[in-house]
Amino acid sequence: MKKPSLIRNLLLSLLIPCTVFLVLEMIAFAKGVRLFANADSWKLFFRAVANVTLTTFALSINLDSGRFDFSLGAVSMLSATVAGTLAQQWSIGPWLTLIVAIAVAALLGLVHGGVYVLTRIPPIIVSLGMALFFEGCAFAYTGGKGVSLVTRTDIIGFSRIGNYILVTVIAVSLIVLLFDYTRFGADYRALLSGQKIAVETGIREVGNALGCYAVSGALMGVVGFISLANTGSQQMSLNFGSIGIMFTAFLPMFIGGWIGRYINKRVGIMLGAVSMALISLAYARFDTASSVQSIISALLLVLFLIYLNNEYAILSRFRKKQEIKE
Amino acid sequence: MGKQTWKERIPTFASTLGLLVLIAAYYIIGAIRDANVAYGLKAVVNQSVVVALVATGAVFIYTLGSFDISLGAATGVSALLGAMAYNATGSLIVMFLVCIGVAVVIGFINSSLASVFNLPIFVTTVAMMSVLSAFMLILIGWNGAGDTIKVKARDVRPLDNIPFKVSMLVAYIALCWFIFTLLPTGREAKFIGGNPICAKLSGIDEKKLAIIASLISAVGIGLGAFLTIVYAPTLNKDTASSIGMDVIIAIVFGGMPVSGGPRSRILSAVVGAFSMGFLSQIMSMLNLGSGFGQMIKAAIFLLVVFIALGSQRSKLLTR
Amino acid sequence: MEPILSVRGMDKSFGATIALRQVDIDVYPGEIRGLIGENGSGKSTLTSILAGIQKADAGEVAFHGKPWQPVSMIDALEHGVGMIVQETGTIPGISVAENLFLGESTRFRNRLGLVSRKAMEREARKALEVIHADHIQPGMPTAMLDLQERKLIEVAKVMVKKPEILVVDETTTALSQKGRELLYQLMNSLKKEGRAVIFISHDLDEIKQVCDTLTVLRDGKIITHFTRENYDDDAIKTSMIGREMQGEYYRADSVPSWQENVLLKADHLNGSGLKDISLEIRAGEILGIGGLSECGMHTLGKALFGSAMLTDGTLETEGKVYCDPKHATRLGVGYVSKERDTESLCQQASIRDNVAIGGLQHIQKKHLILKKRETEYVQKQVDALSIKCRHMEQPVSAMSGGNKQKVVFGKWLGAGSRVLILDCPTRGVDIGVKQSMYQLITKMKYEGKAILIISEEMSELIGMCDRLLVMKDGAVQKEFLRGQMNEAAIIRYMI
Amino acid sequence: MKNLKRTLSMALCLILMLTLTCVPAMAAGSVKIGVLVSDATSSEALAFRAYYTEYIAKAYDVEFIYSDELTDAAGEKSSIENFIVNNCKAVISFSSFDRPAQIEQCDAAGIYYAVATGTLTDEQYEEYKDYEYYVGAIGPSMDIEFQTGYDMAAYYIDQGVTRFGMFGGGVPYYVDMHIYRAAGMLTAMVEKGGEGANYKGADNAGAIIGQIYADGGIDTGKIGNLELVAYVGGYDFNDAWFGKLAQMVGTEGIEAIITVGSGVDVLGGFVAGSGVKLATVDSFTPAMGEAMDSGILDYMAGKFAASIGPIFAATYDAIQGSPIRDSEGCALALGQGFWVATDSEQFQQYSAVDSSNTDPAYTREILDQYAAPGVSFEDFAAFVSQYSFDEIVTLKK
Repeated sequence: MKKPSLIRNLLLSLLIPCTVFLVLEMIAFAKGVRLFANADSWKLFFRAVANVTLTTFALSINLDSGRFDFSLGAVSMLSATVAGTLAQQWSIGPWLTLIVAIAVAALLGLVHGGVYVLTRIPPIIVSLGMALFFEGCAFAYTGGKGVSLVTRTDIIGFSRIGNYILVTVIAVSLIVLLFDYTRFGADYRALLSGQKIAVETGIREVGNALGCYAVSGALMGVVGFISLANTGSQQMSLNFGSIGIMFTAFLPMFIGGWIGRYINKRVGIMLGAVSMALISLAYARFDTASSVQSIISALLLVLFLIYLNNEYAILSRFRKKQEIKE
Repeated sequence: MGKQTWKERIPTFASTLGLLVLIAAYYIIGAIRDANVAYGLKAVVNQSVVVALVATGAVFIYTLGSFDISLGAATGVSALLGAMAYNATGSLIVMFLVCIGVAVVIGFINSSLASVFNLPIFVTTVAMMSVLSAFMLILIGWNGAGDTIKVKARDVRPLDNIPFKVSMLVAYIALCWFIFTLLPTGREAKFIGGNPICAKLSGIDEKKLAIIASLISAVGIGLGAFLTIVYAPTLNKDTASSIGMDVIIAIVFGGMPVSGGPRSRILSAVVGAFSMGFLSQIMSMLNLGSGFGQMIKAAIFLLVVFIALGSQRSKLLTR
Repeated sequence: MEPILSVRGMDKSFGATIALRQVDIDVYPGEIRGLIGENGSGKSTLTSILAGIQKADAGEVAFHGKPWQPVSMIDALEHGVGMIVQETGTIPGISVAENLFLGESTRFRNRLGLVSRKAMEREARKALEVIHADHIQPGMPTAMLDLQERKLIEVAKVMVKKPEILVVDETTTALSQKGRELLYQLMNSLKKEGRAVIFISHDLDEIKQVCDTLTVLRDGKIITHFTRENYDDDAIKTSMIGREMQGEYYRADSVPSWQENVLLKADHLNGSGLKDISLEIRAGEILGIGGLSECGMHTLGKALFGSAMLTDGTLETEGKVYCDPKHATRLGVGYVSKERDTESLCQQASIRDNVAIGGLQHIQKKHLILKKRETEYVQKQVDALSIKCRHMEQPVSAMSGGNKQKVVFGKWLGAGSRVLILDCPTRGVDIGVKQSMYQLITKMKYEGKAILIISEEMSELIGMCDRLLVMKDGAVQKEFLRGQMNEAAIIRYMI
Repeated sequence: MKNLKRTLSMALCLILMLTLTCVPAMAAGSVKIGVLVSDATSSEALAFRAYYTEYIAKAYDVEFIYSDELTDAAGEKSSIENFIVNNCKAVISFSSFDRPAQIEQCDAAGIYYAVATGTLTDEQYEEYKDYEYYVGAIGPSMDIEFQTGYDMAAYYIDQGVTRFGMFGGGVPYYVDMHIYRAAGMLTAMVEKGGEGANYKGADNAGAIIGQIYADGGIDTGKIGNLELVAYVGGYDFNDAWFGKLAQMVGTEGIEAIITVGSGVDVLGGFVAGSGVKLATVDSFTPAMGEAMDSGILDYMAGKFAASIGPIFAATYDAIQGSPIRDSEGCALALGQGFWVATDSEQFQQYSAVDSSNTDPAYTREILDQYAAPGVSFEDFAAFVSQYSFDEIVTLKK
């Protein structure tokens, strides 16, 4: 077997984000708008990269193992709520608040995982129940008020490009390390495609699943904190109002999976998130109405999936055409 | 040859038992709280009938092992277009047909997209959901009468009664039950849900069934949309939006595995929808406040599923 | 001589089913011990307890005189008992090296506490060299390897630990002749080093050839032992099934026979690894397809049912063309897959559902499926095939392999299939049931059905077929007629 | 083990049910009033809720049963059904998807119905004013909403601000209240924008309102010598939307951002430290106070929490058998406006009166004069009309 060259892999990995960028730049040029006009654009871009990357990690960690998680949004909301309230009460700074958010979210993930492991209810159902439960908790905890930290300039000051990059880089590196270079990761990947064999060999599935939920939770804690610091407030939602965030992670997850053939999968997810962030930026720069946004995003998702699921057929047809030409 | 023992049948009845427990709790709490329990029964029917209709149809989709999250938005779009059709023509029959027709078209797009392009149906419906929700907003904009699309209340009021709704529900359930148990469709659907490869190798046409299932469920959506207008003739961008999640919960509550397959039952949907109806009556009588109320609702939901799961626990974690 | 391992009074049950009762067994250094018995007799249960996959309910196990209580497979392997399992024991989504050291990644921690892939792959290369399988790249994703190579990984994984006792559970069915020889070689080297092997197989010839002693299990109990000197086919079979075998095992006659009319005709099938295959099966004919497991014969089975991706070729039955399983079924073609559990049955569904699904159009009366008619229909198959069950609502997942296969047969027979494509129909089926299946197949032949048997068991093909096609690399190499078939000649065309 | 699990879960289920039945049993007995809410989380909604459940409920021995956060007319109808099941004597509504349906449903069930925010349209009022169980409406009419927006914009134009940003909240969802506030803002800009100023050709209130309804949004651009430089609407809460908000704050030369509501919640983080002035319609909560102290919030129009006291009094009267009707026997239709705070001191003053759960703006002593049999319509109307801060302070004395 010939080993594909590194350069080819790199080029293919960058294909999607670069194409997205070029297309958007062209539209921007046609519209007479600049995509990256000022510091705010950059900030939006990097915040979206951080948010989407982390959310997609959080989703895919469990989804890859066949565990649907509707509770991601609720975890992010509840952890931000608790962390924000404590930040107010204890007057702690942004980094400490971030750590509190991560800790709370990881704990929530553990609770979620614990319920799943103890009851053995199918994960998708557990996650529905937990989403409702966490939403209820957040509401009850603040009496529905949510958190308002708009006057806490230190916490709002966290919203800086440098911090976003830092958070993204740390998260990507930690996740790569955890899933590709530790026992936990090795066990995780073994359980992923060979659950029965792995368990029989002596890999502890329960511990691994709990770990996954905790990590997924922790990531959502960061996402929650980023949004809290961004607006200075955390609004409450009930009756599955929080699940929307999960849907934003599908497209980057699939893109990440595709890029993952050529480069580390987690880096692929980050590149998928970069593509999504560019699209978000474009929506903001072009002042796209939200209903148009949702239609475009949905179409992109469906089109990419059509390509992904019919790649073989599409490519072979393409090749045939080329052969005929030649 | 022997018969099934009682023990083996427990999982089949657990959810029905859950419904009975909830009804009992409803009467007990109602008595303590001095509530108008008789009126409450009417309220339960009024509030559960739409979910029951949509969920009953959705059982076909869930049986196949698919997962449709766009049901609520589909109901919403059908209702909006139905209402607009009524306002244009003044005919309830046109409204009824438009509701069903729109749902059928949406169902057809959904299922053919998924089966022609081999897409994972869940993600397809996620995309469909956002398109449909956006479309609702666009429809309201086109309609151009503020934030709502209205049908004159007195025009639909004659239909807003329990006998009409219940007979519609019963008729639809009977139809679904007929297709599910007396025609090959149901058997084949269960088989696909249980083992798609084996189903294919047993000569079952998966794509055809996916389309049939979404068409049957589209009829449920259409009826649900029609009754939504009848119940509350002022529609807005969030009309029926909660139905998507309610349907999932109802089906699970009714004791059907979300993964579908051989243990699927048509009646799960009604049992689940009415369980939810009684649960929400209980919650409202307890007046616990939104946060605590929702927490307890979630706990009861998980508890019922846990008990209904019976002995189906294995060494490996469920996926 | 001190035994390496001795088991006393072992019990194990799964719910109401008793898998092992009061089993006593000793394994001595330098022996290759065959374990034989019908499906569900407890062979795999016994060995899986020894290898740490599950725990016994009662009884004592001593390993070199010390209590033996492994918590997992890896723990057992670490302490001297390694097992190569019957099913696939490798995980497709991870690399070869990761499979070799599954659950032991901590061994390769570097100074930073991270798992070093390089170190792991280096070790993996060494392990593969031990079993002379160094053509396998340790860094490769396992999913890219074929079945045989994957099995070799399992062998390497166990062998690198130099186990005191090696358990081989029906591994050889997945291996080619070359692979088998390699495995026998390894087993013999263990034997020479004073270690022991427990060898499980359904293939009586193989087990007699390989093992020094044979232990027969039946219904979870040890029935008897044989030593090489007193091996006797009939005695072994009798002790396995607990009664004397009645009637013929394979077909009695030795002349090819068939009727005039062609029931299945395939023309120039190409694609999915098949190379221009044409064949015809006539009514009342049993056509065999033999070859190594990767020769394309299993694909051919699928292709003849219309479920393989072909670039070329036509299929017809009784003059009617079909191209997919749906049409095939409708025209009376049935297909029994090699992968019974994943492709032939819906595990959670009941016997009733699994049998009835094939014949819904027969059960229908005025388009309706009535429970009474369905019950009658299923009951007929249950009786005809003597499927063992308490009632037809029982899920098939809890049934034994042979019984499951009967359910699959019931599905197609009930549906009135005239052409049956049977891919390894007796795979993992014990001798008693096997015999009744052979009798059934023979009966179907005389009823005028066209039968295709794809099999990796030479004796089965020779014993049953009117005509045998030998395949290699996706193409038919040679045709043999009944009466002319001889094992050596056939093998020559296979490799 | 398995049996244990099952018994355990059964037992758990039972215990849960029992506790559920016992806890609230103690609260039964008092008069129950159902409250419909379409917003359960905004600070205004929470302040209202606190006033009812923590002050009024104790003072008058009534129990308020709140609906879930409603999103459509079907939800309103279901909630009223639930109130009827609970034997509520009246419904106070903060939800306006389908007011006529609510009135008719309550009237048919024989329970009193009152509107606590907004008012009916004129046609609606004509139709329902005679309904026996329709108590009436007290709250800002659309005119008052319009005026609130107008005043906000005018305040800045008078200060010499020329470049505005606007946050439209529910405008893209056609929320009437928000459209009227936004229209008020634009009208102020048109009127004060000098010669020939217009918004997309519209130069009067009616035309502007029509234009917004037609567009489902608001366009940026010059309005005479003033300019609307940026506009964001909706509540998407996604990256693009937050991006648009940040972009608006960062728009070159922007001086003030006027919002139809939730300004601090959605924009506070971006405005902090930017020097852009932020004006909003919200309520007098501590969080808003801090925002005002720190200079993030510059102008706030708000309903005080106790502003829903009079509608309670009227409803309570009706339940007691003596509804307040005007001289022609019609239901109430009274307007009530906002308090406006433009500096921290003023805000604190308002907030001190407003946020107390023991001594709110309308205390029991004040309400008792009106929540009693035989109150005349004129007295009551006069009482409601004295809603300004100074008037209430006088009243309290």
